[in-house]
Amino acid sequence: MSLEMTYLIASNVVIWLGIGGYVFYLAAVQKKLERKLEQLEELSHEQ
Amino acid sequence: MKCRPLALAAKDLRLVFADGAGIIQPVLLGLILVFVFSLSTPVGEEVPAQAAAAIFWLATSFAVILVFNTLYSLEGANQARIGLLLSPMPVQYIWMGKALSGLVLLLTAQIFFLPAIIVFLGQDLMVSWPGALGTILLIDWGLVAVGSLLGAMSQGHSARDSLLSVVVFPLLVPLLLAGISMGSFFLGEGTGGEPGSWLGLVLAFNALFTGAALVLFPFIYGEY
Amino acid sequence: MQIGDNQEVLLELDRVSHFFDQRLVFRDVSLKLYRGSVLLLAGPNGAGKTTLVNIMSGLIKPVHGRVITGVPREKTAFLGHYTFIYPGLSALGNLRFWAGMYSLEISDHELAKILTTVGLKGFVHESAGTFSRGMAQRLSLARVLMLRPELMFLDEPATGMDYGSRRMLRDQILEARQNGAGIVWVSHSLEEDLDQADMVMYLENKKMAFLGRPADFRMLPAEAG
Amino acid sequence: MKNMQVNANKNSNLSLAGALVLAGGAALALSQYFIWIHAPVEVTMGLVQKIFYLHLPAAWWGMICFFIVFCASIGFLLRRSPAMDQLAASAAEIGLLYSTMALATGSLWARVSWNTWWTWDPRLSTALIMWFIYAGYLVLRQSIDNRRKMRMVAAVLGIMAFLNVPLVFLSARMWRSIHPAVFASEGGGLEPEMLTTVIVCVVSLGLLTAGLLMFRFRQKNIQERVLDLYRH
Repeated sequence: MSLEMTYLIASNVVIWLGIGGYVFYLAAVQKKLERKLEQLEELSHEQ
Repeated sequence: MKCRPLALAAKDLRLVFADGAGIIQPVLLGLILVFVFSLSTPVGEEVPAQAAAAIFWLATSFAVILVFNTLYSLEGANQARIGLLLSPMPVQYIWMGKALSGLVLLLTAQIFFLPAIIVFLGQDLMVSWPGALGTILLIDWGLVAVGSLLGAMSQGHSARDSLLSVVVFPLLVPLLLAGISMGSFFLGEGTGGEPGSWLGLVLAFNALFTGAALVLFPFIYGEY
Repeated sequence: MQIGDNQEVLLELDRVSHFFDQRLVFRDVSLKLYRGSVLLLAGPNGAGKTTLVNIMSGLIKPVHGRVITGVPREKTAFLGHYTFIYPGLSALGNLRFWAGMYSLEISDHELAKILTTVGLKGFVHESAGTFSRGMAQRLSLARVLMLRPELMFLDEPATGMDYGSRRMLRDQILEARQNGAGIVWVSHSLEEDLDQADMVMYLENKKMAFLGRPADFRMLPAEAG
Repeated sequence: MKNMQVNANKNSNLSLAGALVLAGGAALALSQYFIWIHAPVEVTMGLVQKIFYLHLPAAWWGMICFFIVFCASIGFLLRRSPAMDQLAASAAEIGLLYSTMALATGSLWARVSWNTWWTWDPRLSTALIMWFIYAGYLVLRQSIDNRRKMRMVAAVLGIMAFLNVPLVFLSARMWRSIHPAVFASEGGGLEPEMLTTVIVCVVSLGLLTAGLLMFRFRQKNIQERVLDLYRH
């Protein structure tokens, strides 16, 4: 594989990793948020 | 005293100079920076004018952070900030007062930095003293305009020095580039750059951020 | 003192509501402050008394409603829990600085006289940093008196003051009322301060729970505690 | 009662954002075809020029995100609505992500083309300085505890940061004129296949940006409201 090809693939990987990482982060935050909402619902049922 | 920004600045300066620490600290830090930087050149070699100018403005930038932290913390002790906000005057007067006192403190610090550059970095060629001083004043104006605006946000905040420098330094980049470039011109390396066009950039920066500060300062300093 | 409609209104709140972000602090506060009267603001901790005073004094703009006042800022004074004192300046220096901020032409001699009134005679040139809490609050009171205010905001000014200072503070406040000032007083020792008030406003559950005369307020068993 | 409000909270918006993210992702995958197969290899710069197809959209959309921060910050100061602040914060995050990607790909490109990781090019330097400013912006948001104060300060910084862009660019360009640059100006016209590829890439990343921004914005909104509920 030529040097150019390596760098071209590397830069594609950078983009995919960047966006993928961010989407994973958002998903994790969303999961935590939903758990909190469930807890709040539980609390409001008890009242 | 009739002019309230002046009265504010006079009060700040009295307090800072009476205490001493507020001015000694930035001077000391700047001198240490210049000294440490002098170690980066091998024995017998001269420090390029551009490097000397860069270290001068770096020392000044740190001084901006320290000076405005000190100035805005003066109102911190008994919430005098609220008192100033309730006074019958435009909030922008406070920004002006702080910018003025900050300018005086900055110039005081620079009085020490200049000889330090001559001594430690071996810069003894000065093309034009009036030109150099005018340049320093002009760039300081931009520095204190931004410093006085963003320094206000650090009030009552614990990690204010480090936080402020992270936010302020990148904003000052155009001004610092201009300062370094014009500084190296006045230190005798006046070949490539044109001080004229840099001058235009500095003026544009000053005008833009002075205007922005006048509009935005009440948001930062006001009660929420 | 009688409160009637013929008296001059110094400050009026017209259905003022305030939010911190989405959170309601209080809603629909409407009241009038008359010349020469004391309005006592009371309520449990966190009811938003300080926020309300900040809105009245113009420090914060309310999210809804209006604050109407005919008193210029020069004639408005604020005496809060915080003293606004610069510890690095002398007692006189502090007064002189605040006089400058209010564009007051006032001689050092007169300032010294005001300091005497509040019992700081021997401390005119003393650094304010060495003052005790009571002395600092007296100096703060001197700043307020210096302005000859027509509208005064007092936000728990007596906190941490000794008995003598508290009595002096009360005397000065009553004298200011006599001279026609309108006074908004946030108090946390209700029993002690109720006698001095012409009107009481009780803030609870994010709204005005009571607005009226102290005598009527006493009749309500629930709130008095 | 309040819980109901949060639950009923425009969930449709969230799913629209999710759909946009998915569509953007798919489009981005499709644009890989354009990059590798449809677009021809550039004559002078060779294969590495294809980095450009991802580098350029990242840089553009990053800049647009910073512009959104600017507008939302002004909106916040005018209206004081927390939503504007949340929009600004979301846009700053995504803008920072994109400019990181643009800087990384740019650096890779520079390494092949000019045998250096970094060069003082006005655009590159501007991007880096903007990166620093917005990184500082996000750090600032994290480190001020008083939320009302933080929003105000952040809005002011969001405005100042963007006002600074032209000055940063100008100064970087003037700075370069003193130092002979390694950079030659970019080649002239694009071939039609190249142009199509650029457009496909810009549009697909744009879809993704819109989706991410909407999603993050709604998420931040709900996050803060849930936090508020816990506080009482």
